[in-house]
Amino acid sequence: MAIVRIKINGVMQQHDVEDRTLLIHYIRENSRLTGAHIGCDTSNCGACTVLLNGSAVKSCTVLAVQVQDEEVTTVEGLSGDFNGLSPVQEGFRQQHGLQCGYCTPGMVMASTALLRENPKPTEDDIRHALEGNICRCTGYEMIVNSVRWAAENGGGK
Amino acid sequence: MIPALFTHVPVTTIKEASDALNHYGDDAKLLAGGHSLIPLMKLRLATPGYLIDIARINDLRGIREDKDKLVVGALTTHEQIENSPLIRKYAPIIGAAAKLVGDPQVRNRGTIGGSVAHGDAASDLSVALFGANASFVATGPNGKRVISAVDFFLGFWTTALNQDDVLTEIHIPYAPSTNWSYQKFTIRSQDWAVVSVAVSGSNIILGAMGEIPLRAEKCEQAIASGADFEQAASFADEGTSPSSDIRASADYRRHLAKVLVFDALTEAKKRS
Amino acid sequence: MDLNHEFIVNVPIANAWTILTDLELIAPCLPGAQLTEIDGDTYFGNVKVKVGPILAQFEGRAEFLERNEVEHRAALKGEGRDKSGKGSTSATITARLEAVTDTSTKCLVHTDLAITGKLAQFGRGALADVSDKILAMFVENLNKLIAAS
Amino acid sequence: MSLVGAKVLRKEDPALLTGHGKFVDDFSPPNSCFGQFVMSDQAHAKIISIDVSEALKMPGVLGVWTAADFISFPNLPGGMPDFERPVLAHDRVRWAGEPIAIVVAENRYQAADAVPTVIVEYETLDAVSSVAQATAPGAPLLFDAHRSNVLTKVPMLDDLEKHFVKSFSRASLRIVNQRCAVVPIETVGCLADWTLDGLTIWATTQAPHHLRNKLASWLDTPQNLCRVVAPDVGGGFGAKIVWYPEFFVAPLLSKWLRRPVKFMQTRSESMVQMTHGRDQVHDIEVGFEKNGKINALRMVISQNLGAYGDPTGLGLATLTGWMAAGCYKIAHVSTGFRTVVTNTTPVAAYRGAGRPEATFSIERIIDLVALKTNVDPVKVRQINFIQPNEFPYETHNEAVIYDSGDFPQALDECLRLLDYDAVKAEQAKNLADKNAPLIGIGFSCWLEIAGFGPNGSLEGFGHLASWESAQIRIAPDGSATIFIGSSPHGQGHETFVAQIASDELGIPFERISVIHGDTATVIQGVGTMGSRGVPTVGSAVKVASERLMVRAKKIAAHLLEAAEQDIEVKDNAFNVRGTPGKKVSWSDVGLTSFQPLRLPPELQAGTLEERLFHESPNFSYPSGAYACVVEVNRKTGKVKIQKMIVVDDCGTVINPLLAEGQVHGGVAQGIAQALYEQVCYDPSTGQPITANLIDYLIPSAPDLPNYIAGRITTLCPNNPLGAKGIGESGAVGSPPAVVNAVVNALSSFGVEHIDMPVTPEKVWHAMNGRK
Repeated sequence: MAIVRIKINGVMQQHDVEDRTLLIHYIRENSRLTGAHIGCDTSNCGACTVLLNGSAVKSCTVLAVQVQDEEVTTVEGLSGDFNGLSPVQEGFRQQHGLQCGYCTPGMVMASTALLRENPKPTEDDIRHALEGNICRCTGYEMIVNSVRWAAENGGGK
Repeated sequence: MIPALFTHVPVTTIKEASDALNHYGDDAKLLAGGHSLIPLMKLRLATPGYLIDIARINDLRGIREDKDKLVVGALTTHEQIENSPLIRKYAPIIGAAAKLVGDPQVRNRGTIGGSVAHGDAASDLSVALFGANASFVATGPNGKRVISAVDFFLGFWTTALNQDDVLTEIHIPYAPSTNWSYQKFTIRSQDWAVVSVAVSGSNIILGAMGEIPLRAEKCEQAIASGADFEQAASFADEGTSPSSDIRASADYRRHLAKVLVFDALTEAKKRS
Repeated sequence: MDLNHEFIVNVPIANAWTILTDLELIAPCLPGAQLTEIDGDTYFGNVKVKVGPILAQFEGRAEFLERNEVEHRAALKGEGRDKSGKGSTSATITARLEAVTDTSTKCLVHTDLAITGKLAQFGRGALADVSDKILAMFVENLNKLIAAS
Repeated sequence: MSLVGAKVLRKEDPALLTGHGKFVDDFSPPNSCFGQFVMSDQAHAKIISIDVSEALKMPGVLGVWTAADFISFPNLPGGMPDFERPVLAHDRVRWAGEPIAIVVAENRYQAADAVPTVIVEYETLDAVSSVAQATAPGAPLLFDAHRSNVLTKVPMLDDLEKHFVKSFSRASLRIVNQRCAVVPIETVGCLADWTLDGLTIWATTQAPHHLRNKLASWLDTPQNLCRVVAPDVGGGFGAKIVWYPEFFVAPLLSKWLRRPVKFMQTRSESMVQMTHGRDQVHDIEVGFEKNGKINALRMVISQNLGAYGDPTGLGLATLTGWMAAGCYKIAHVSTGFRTVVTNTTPVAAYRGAGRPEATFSIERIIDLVALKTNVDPVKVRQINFIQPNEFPYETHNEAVIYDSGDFPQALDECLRLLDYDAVKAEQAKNLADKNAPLIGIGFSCWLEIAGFGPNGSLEGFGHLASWESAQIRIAPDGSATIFIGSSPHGQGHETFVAQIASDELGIPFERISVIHGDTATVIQGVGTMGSRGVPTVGSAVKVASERLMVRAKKIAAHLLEAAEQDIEVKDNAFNVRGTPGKKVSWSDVGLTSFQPLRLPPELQAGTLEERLFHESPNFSYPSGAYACVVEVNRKTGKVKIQKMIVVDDCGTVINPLLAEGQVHGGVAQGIAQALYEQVCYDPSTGQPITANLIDYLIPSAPDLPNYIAGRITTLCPNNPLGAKGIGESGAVGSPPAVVNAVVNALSSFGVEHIDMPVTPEKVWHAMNGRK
């Protein structure tokens, strides 16, 4: 067991967890933030994507003990000018970038990370930035459009 | 899925890491980014009892110039390599290969040392590093050893690292910014290489054509003796032993090796 | 999965046969194998296989299905299960001896190997290659053992 | 302004986008514990013994259960007698992944630790994983008493030989429609909480009432005490219609342990436990004239059911047979089928369920005829089309009467978007240039049977009925809550239902809420499957709204002292036609509906509530024309989709955004089947070798193209909306377009067919004349 402190969405959390606790379970079960989801076992689907110190990571492939005293942002931690939604979140709404919504938090976080690094991505940039996120509903085009919408509406700030 | 129980052993110096490996023996594994190991642990194919976490050994980070070579700390992430001006200047093939590892999230966490130490013949970085004549610094209880790429990869997921060795640095001799190419064939975008090829100067290295990254000796010799690219590439599969799996048969891998060697030679020449 | 290996040893066929059919002698030829108990014709033991970070420890038993001295054919069946649930394996190894000369013998080893569970279901594990390699080491050790007799 | 037909943004999105969606695994009531199955790692074996003693000693373990503990409970519902699936395997396991025992522990970590400590001793039996293996002489039997692995056999009534003999020529083809894993990104799971107040189970299901009815009966508990909730469901695509064993055992475990019990498959478990789709082999023969006109078609379908025979799986071949002739007028059609059990994961519905298989074959056959006659594939299609004036069109099967369509117009629109001549010119140019990729053009003119449906259409798959329900309730402030029986998993029901209702009721979209997926609040429902959402529940909402409006207008007329026929609803108020300014708001009418003193005498308090079970007299038949342009790398055989053109006809479109989203998603899955995905087994052991997302190749964003979408509209006469359904279209229509394009690109190599998935290696072999 280890006492693991992680700042999640600006709030310092502290939980006594097993060494093997995956970051995704720390977030979902200890911190009770259920936005990030689990879709696979092998780091393929990206549904668990969160920002770790600002970079997109797959929280199912990170141990909670590995990120002691670091900062995590989940989809619940995003906010912005669009009725409280961030440009990326609003882009997904405007462009119908989600259907069942299960992969969506991971997509939104990967897209958010992309736009912070590359505020004006090409279509190819967007598709490659999201290659680690699987969506089974949308066929991706509308997700690409969503990210483009976000880029045009301040998502890169 | 969930890893089996283990004890997390954070260390802050290389010596502590080596001592811990020594102490726990076969039951211990080093943990860097964890992107080769944790998936195997979640599937419970790997069930180490102790994870020696070296992520906080600051000496293992960063890329620096050292006379005629770049010294890359083992904990340097794929993303840092991909975006490093030094890599771009002195070893562009390594940056190109790093960019093709996994996906952005994996590249943000996965490290060059972890990738290389896993000893996977399909590892983009291993193949490119072999191509770039890189050598690997293993630090064990008896000090440092510098192992050349030729001697480093021994067999399926097996390297020359001893149980109590820490892979600390990777040395990449300054490579020309020209005459290199890294080619990777995948079925879908985010995937392991079905076959990959690194051409760097006169080196031609094949990925996923056997248990370890392999030198395409016959191709190199053919080029040295003046053969054209097509002739040289036709020898690409000689001495290889690719496996057949869900992605490709051995036969098809042999064919791809020839295609990729040709493409790599052609691209490398364009850069010269 | 069918795997085939063969070798020639410079011993008469009768000597080779004696060794080949002595499980206590040949068991250590399998890398990582250890006999723990013998109960009549059934041999209990374990086999430790390490491939990179994957460590499988199969516990199981082996027995001869056939020991045909006339045709110099022996078939050994082994079954094992990994202690931590990585999977199970069962193998029927059929070895056949042919006299090449009076003092040399050819040994043909055919292995019908079935692996189930996670180990079998993890495609990138190059299971066939690893299995073949382990068996090749077994055969090589067997070769040495017989040759040394 | 009418909302029907407008691109209205979804009601569902804000919650899902901010992490406030509620999926099954997001619920964690206090004191919950976690169940996990011990799965068979053998494809086919007798169970000699199960030793749970070690597992019981593991930390956190609350209990371990085997088949013996469920002996007094029936098998899973809906199976065929003698082939029913037990809730846990008892004497025999029939596929690698079949649940054998259950471990319940304090949490999922401890359950995962204990599962491998359950020791199952097997006697291994030979396994069969394909139809060919299962039907070979001497094949090992899954059910010894049955003496054959063929479960059902429906022979062709007529082999049509005389019509083939009379034809100019004939051609035959064996087509394999490979096994696919469904892979919704949320796996299957449930949380059961059985208290003294009864059972509540949150489940990943497409059909909560359906599950409630079966579950209550299985548990022998009254339905009022058995509540099934389908909260947000993370994709289904057919595989979440199925009754999974965890749905049945979790309630019992909760009752026995007096704690909420959760099951949630990991992906590796899901890859072998969640039902698979497709897996059919077709033997087809076609007789045709010199000009490409087809006279006769016969087809024998072999359906690999996997182990047991899921109730949905059993019906797939029937649907394939029904749709064998596609959108073509073929004078003589004969079909037959057999269903075969194998030692593999059971097969059930997957997006399209039986129709993609039919479409793939007929569209491949059309191209084969084009190849054999040297007539352009477009012309062969045009010459064989059912014409727009021939509807309703009776097919070779009496159950199937095509409602409406305009296949020539759809193809014309597709050709226009494609610029066929320009692409053909590019193709010829590239063919001559050895350094350029080969170009291929493929078409798929398809239709499918949807809008399930008319009486009897779902009952055949074990459902209660085939209607769908809607219940509309007006609140005292004139806002509306609509309860619908069809529970979505991404289709956007909350949005399209509110659009339809808003138009009918004149209540603003924002003042309409849509409730679904809870058997405690929704009176009865059927489910979301078979492209039935809009045609059934949409129609129910429309008609219920109309009926409710009669009484609402009556109240308004009473309040306004005007004639009912003069009342029109506009801008959230009831107006008197021809008298500007004379109006009463919806709030007033809503309030009045609860105030007997203000109501007209013939109405009672609470009158503004309406419920309706909508029944369709017939199916609907969405159709379309798709075209695909591919580039084939001459050296590696890798296929790249250059253009994907999709012209759909789904009748009335309620929300173009949603309709396009459905098409995109379906097309993506179709392309994935065509190029990437296949569930594989080791043929010698029956071990699954694509049991995780490393080895099962699902495409991600860089692997798929943009879609050029067009539309034509012919209305469905069988429902008041004129809507046909769109959920499955893309998955039905796209695979043959892609494969036809690849085969077309390789025509100069004499290639006539390539089985899916069209991998680079298969293309390379085809280019090199190898099998």
